[in-house]
Amino acid sequence: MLNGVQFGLMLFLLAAGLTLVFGIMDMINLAHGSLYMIGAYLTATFVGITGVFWLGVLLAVVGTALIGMLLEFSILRQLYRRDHLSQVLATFALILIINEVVRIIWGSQPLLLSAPEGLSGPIEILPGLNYSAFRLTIIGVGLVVAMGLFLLVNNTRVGMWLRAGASNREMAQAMGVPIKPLFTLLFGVGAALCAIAGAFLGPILAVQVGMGESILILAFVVIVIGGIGSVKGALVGALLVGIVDTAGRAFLPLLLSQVASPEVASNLGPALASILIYLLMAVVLFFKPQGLFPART
Amino acid sequence: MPRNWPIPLVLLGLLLVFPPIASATGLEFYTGLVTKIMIFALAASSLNLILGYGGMVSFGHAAYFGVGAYAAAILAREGVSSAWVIWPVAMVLSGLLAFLIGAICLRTRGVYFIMITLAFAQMIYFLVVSFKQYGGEDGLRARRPDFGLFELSDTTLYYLTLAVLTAVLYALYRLVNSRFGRVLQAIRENESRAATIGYPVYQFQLAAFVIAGVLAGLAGVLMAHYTQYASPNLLAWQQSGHLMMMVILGGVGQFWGGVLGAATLLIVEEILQDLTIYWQLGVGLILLLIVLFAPMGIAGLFGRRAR
Amino acid sequence: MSILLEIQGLQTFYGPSQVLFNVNLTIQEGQVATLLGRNGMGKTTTVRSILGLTPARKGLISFAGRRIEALPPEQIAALGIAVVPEGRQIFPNLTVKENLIAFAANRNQSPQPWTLPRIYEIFPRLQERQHNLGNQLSGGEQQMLAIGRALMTNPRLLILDEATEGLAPLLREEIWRVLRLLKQSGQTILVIDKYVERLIALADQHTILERGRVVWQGNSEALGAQPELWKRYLSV
Amino acid sequence: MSLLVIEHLTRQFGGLAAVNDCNLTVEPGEVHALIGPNGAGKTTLINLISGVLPPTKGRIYFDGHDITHTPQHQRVRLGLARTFQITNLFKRYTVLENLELAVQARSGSSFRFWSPVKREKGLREEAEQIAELLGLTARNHTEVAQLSHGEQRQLEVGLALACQPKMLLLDEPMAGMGPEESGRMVELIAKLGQSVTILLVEHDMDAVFRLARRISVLVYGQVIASGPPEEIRAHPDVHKAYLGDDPGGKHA
Amino acid sequence: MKRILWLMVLLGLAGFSLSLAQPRTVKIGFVSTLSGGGAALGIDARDGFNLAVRLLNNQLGGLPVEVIVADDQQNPDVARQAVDRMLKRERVDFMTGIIFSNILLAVGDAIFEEKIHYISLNAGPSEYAGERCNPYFFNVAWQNDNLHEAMGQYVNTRRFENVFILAPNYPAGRDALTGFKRFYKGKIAAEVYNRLNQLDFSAEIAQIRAAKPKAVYTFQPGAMGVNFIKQYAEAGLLREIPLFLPGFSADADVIRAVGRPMVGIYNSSHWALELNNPVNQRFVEEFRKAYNRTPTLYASQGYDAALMLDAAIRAVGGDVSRKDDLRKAFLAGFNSTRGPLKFNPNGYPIQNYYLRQVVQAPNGEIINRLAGNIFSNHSDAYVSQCKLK
Ligand SMILES: Nc1ncnc2c1ncn2[C@@H]1O[C@H](COP(=O)(O)OP(=O)(O)OP(=O)(O)O)[C@@H](O)[C@H]1O
Ligand SMILES: Nc1ncnc2c1ncn2[C@@H]1O[C@H](COP(=O)(O)OP(=O)(O)OP(=O)(O)O)[C@@H](O)[C@H]1O
Ligand SMILES: CC(C)C[C@H](N)C(=O)O
Ligand SMILES: [Mg+2]
Ligand SMILES: [Mg+2]
Repeated sequence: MLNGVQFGLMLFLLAAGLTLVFGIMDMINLAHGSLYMIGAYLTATFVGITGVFWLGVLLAVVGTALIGMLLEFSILRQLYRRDHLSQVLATFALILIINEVVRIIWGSQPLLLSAPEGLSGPIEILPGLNYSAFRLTIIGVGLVVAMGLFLLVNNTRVGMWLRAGASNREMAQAMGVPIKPLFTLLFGVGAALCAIAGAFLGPILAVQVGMGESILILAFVVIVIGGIGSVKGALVGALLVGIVDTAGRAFLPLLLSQVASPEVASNLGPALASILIYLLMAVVLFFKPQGLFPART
Repeated sequence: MPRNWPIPLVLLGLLLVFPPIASATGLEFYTGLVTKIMIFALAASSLNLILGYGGMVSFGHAAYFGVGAYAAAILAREGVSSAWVIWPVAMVLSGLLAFLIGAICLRTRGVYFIMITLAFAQMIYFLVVSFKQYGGEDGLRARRPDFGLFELSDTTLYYLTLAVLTAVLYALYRLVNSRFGRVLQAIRENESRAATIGYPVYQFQLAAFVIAGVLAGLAGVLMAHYTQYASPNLLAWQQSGHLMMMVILGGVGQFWGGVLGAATLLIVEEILQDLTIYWQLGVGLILLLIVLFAPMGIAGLFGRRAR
Repeated sequence: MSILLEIQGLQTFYGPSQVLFNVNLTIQEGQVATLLGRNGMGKTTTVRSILGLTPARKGLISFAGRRIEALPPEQIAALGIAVVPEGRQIFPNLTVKENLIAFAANRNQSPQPWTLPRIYEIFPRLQERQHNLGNQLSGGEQQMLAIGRALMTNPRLLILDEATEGLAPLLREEIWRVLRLLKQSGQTILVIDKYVERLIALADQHTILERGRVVWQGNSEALGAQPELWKRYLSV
Repeated sequence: MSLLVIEHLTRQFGGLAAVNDCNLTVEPGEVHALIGPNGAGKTTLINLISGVLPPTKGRIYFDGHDITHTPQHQRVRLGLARTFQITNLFKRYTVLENLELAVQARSGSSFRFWSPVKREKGLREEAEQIAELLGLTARNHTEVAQLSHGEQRQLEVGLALACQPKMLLLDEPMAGMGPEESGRMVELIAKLGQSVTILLVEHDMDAVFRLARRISVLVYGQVIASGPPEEIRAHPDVHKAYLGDDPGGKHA
Repeated sequence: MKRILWLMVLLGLAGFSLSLAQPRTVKIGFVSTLSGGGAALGIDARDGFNLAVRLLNNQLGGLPVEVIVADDQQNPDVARQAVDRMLKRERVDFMTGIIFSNILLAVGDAIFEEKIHYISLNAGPSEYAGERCNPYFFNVAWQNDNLHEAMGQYVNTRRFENVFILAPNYPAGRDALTGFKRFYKGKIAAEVYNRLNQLDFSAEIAQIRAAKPKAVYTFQPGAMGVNFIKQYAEAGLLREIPLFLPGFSADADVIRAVGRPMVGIYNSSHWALELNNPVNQRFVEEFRKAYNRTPTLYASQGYDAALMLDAAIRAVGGDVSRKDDLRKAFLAGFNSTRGPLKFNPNGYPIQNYYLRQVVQAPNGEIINRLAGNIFSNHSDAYVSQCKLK
């Protein structure tokens, strides 16, 4: 359960960036996963150099945000006016490019990144129940970021400007909103969120080329379930997906083994568990074709 | 045929004489490559029908492709060796699947449509993976079937694929210029208006979706014959993405978009793979340049206006 | 009275096609000016050039003593120009209230700035719908919102491009009343509208455009006295 | 027998009843104007009648059929066509192509996959006739996106006409038009009104009083008055809710 | 359209020049996992193989050798394409390199059909050991079950009751648990299969916690193993429930990544650093020198694969077209890092299996130490079903 929450919140960090860029800037950015990867690699590198986990994370977040802004500034900016399909193709091309560049710089072997010393052990959260301290930290970070983002987008004027600019760029400018730097900044925030996710998932998963793609699909599932452009939707969607996925993997095989042989259970179990989140999405979309919290577009 | 009909005909002629020349010069390998390109051209063209002409961005097209391949493999495994059974069954199955999935997915629009088609494709993917008796994650060997008339060697498969591709392209050409095709495109252009002048939008879209599914299934069967193997990768989302890339690269809603995209992408990949292990970097750069400087895909470079 | 907006020799193109030819226009602080002309004569284009949305290819535009023809739209807006655009263009993904407060400012340093309550006072309907998204409004409600949104920036120059389109008669009257009030309070306004009689009653000076050229300029008295102008250029 | 009958029709948007227990009948052959303040529910009502939105409650009868739950395209088949308040055309198609599409929808099945549609002479000819009727012949081969606003509004009506409807639903056809084009549109509607039943939503009172044989006034989703123009002009509630002291006014 | 014609001409030229390759070299197709979570394995095997070739003066059996390396990305489809290219375009004489059984199973038939000998340096699926054994298939390392059989035997003798067993759901994972259960006779708390290439084991760890076993046995190749052990340790379970591993998940690569928590863990292997024979001593020494790291069992297997090819090609006097004689030569065995190695008719080796323990050496380095012998001259369980002689 807690694992589901933890996984969900990490997904949220990714999904939030994606939903911002997608829902607000109306830009399908498949390279989002690549920023996540860059974040993880930078974290691994900076932690290696400085030897201090938190400092490494901080540097990586800043670095990724800068890289993200650079990308926006140099390439993506030209794609806002284009249709979604061109954006898909262009950002897919970016995935390929970034993957190879990362491979050239860091090699194709996974990098190692360990949880900081103080958090690498278990702590007792309830009498008799141990839980990894690092994962608990992740939950905390995820929640804080979620709150912050929600407030930023929904309750600040900057958030309103962003949404206005997304729906009608020209009119927003005519109302005095400096769209270009604002979008660059927003893209940087999205990239920073990716980096946070990468930094904290790095020690749990592996830092490797291609780590972005599989999780990108999940992030898309999350924002679609939640409703594109809605931070609240991304949070709820991420938690749902995280919990359903983890619970499915933990309990479905057990459940199945009650009714079927372990062989069958072990064959069907993981497949069913993987199907579960897609089923969840299909069901949600069947009843709410705009996602749970139809975004404001 | 379109204005520039001589080019496809010349190409067809070249393709007809390619295998003997290739084997004379010791390049049989490329006969296989061209077969593969034609198979993907078929699959991409089927996707182009719904994505380009119908405006339905299906991110699950590999499902029909894969189901076609698996149908062929499983039938072969179960002892059905006649292509005259395998082909129709595979096509009907993928069509049926397209019907069921389309019927549900067409309730949604835009990105939600993209994602729900992906969801169904993923479900099918995981289902296939869970069928251990048919290879599960490791895929399933698919012996080539019996055509009765001729033996299916690499060369005959090449000609068979060429024939199928030519026939399908001709049929598609008729289709997009027929009443049906025109309505399909009008729906893409303005769905709500199409409905208000009296077109049952849903039925048109579903029909196109099923046709595309059947054709993708056919491509899948050919793929199974080609590699003699059905792998779950054929149904993976990456495969759907690959098909989409081909269509976008070639030209969305351009008649030759699917063919051009498949050929370009596969050939570029092939060449770059030979040159460097970082070949994806090259592919990425080329794709990026094309998007930035050829907004209507490669077909768009030939000057025919997209609708 | 000082000059607030001055346009000289304005030439504007959409791609290769020239739409404005040498347009000149001067608006004094506190004046109400109009742009008149048939459909497609270049009224909206003039506005777009002022706002920097379709920048001038030639000519100069100065606002409150500053050259603005080369500035990006957001900087021009920040100097204190607000528009009620043709076709409303409210933000569909912001609520009514957000549409109003997102850009609120007092660019005019007005002692009695427009505030949310004041907007709701003239358009009670907006208050009823304040938590609805922009695209859930009826056509006329969107029009009210567009007007409210522009007023909330308390601009030094307010531009209304067909602001009464799609409004019910009663409401149309309300708009004219508000414009009169604004004028009394010293607001500078540039109006485009098809109700010429109303405009004559309201405005100080008029400019008639014909195929992108200024064909007549003068005050209300002159325009009122020359109905043949109406017929020739406005086909009334 | 009335052509269109609306009984207790309600459409709820969240807490708001945009159309609220509304009753309305339109007789065959009449030009019936629907007026009312902004946000009264006029567009919503048109959406309900044409099937763009499903109603929350109530029934709609057209030409003797209960069409409350009939899908949109079948309503067109029954002879009910509409235009949009906000222009809604096949933007990248030419004028003729737009019209041909509408003609094709009516003339036989479009589930024909093989024969080239370009060779169907009938479609083209009928489309040309409609363009002529609209006075758009000169623009036949122009892409719609390049038409002026007024021309687009005319094509809006043309597409509805091509459906050969028994009844036309027109939602603010004059909106955004200059006086010249408005005048032409009024004439077109007057001409059409001789053969087709029309439900007209419009804020331009000049046009309404010139065209309408009957007027219904919608306020807060309900018809508060319905009758011939003189009666409506004199109706005190209508004045209060809608007309104010609009002189019908001259405009430029 | 013109562009395509142009490209085809180019392709044709490229192919033509390739077909002019000179004779008298042996071409080895080396398809392996060189990127992704399994990369460490493939890279070690490749480095081992290359090391041997280099020490043999870039010759195998006296013939100059060309090794063509391709990355399968641990993806059957990519592997199929790479193999296709090796067979049809490069026309290699032998193939080797594949790490993962599912990859091997996807391409095996295509290779055998071309009558090309495949020398497996790692993947040892049961599928090719029994009825479907193939004259063109040899495995220089082990049959997949073997190391797990050894660990099953060991856990059995330690009398652990109620063991939780876990492996990825793919051929080698299933072989692993089958092998373990073949010799472990006690109670199984639960038998769970996770996804291949899964990296987050929180669900499985929760299951383990819930099942309260006395010990855990798991096989997780590559990065999966690293992650499992780290997460198992982070969850605090390493101190509560002992973990047993096959050598695959406890060799130098994993130790480097996980570090101190590994100390004390028992694992099984057919090879060990300190095996006392000249071939092994040279291998370990040269490998450390060349690559500046401790070799793993994968590296030893790669090294052995090259030695095996060398011996067989020498035995047929360099005429690699004598397929039957080649087979006889392979079966005859060769002198490996594990001493003289013999093969069963199914192509799998007969050898010893050892117990190892991860310890901290006096110099602070964490390494695997030989801790005993579990099986001697052990064969696989399927050989009797193989009809080959
Ligand atoms: N985006 C555009 N691209 C090309 N031409 C344009 C564009 N927008 C307007 N035009 C052309 O510029 C000319 C002037 O248009 P403009 O919108 O300024 O007219 P207007 O006076 O505001 O008319 P209306 O009263 O209809 O709003 C017209 O001929 C129109 O066709
Ligand atoms: N999708 C929606 N969601 C919520 N409220 C809506 C929606 N569509 C319309 N409304 C509300 O329903 C009411 C009626 O709207 P409608 O568009 O029918 O008005 P109308 O009579 O056509 O007005 P106008 O003359 O301004 O065009 C309005 O108050 C509007 O805000
Ligand atoms: C040991 C593992 C890395 C590989 C396993 N033996 C397989 O065949 O797939
Ligand atoms: Mg205008
Ligand atoms: Mg309306």
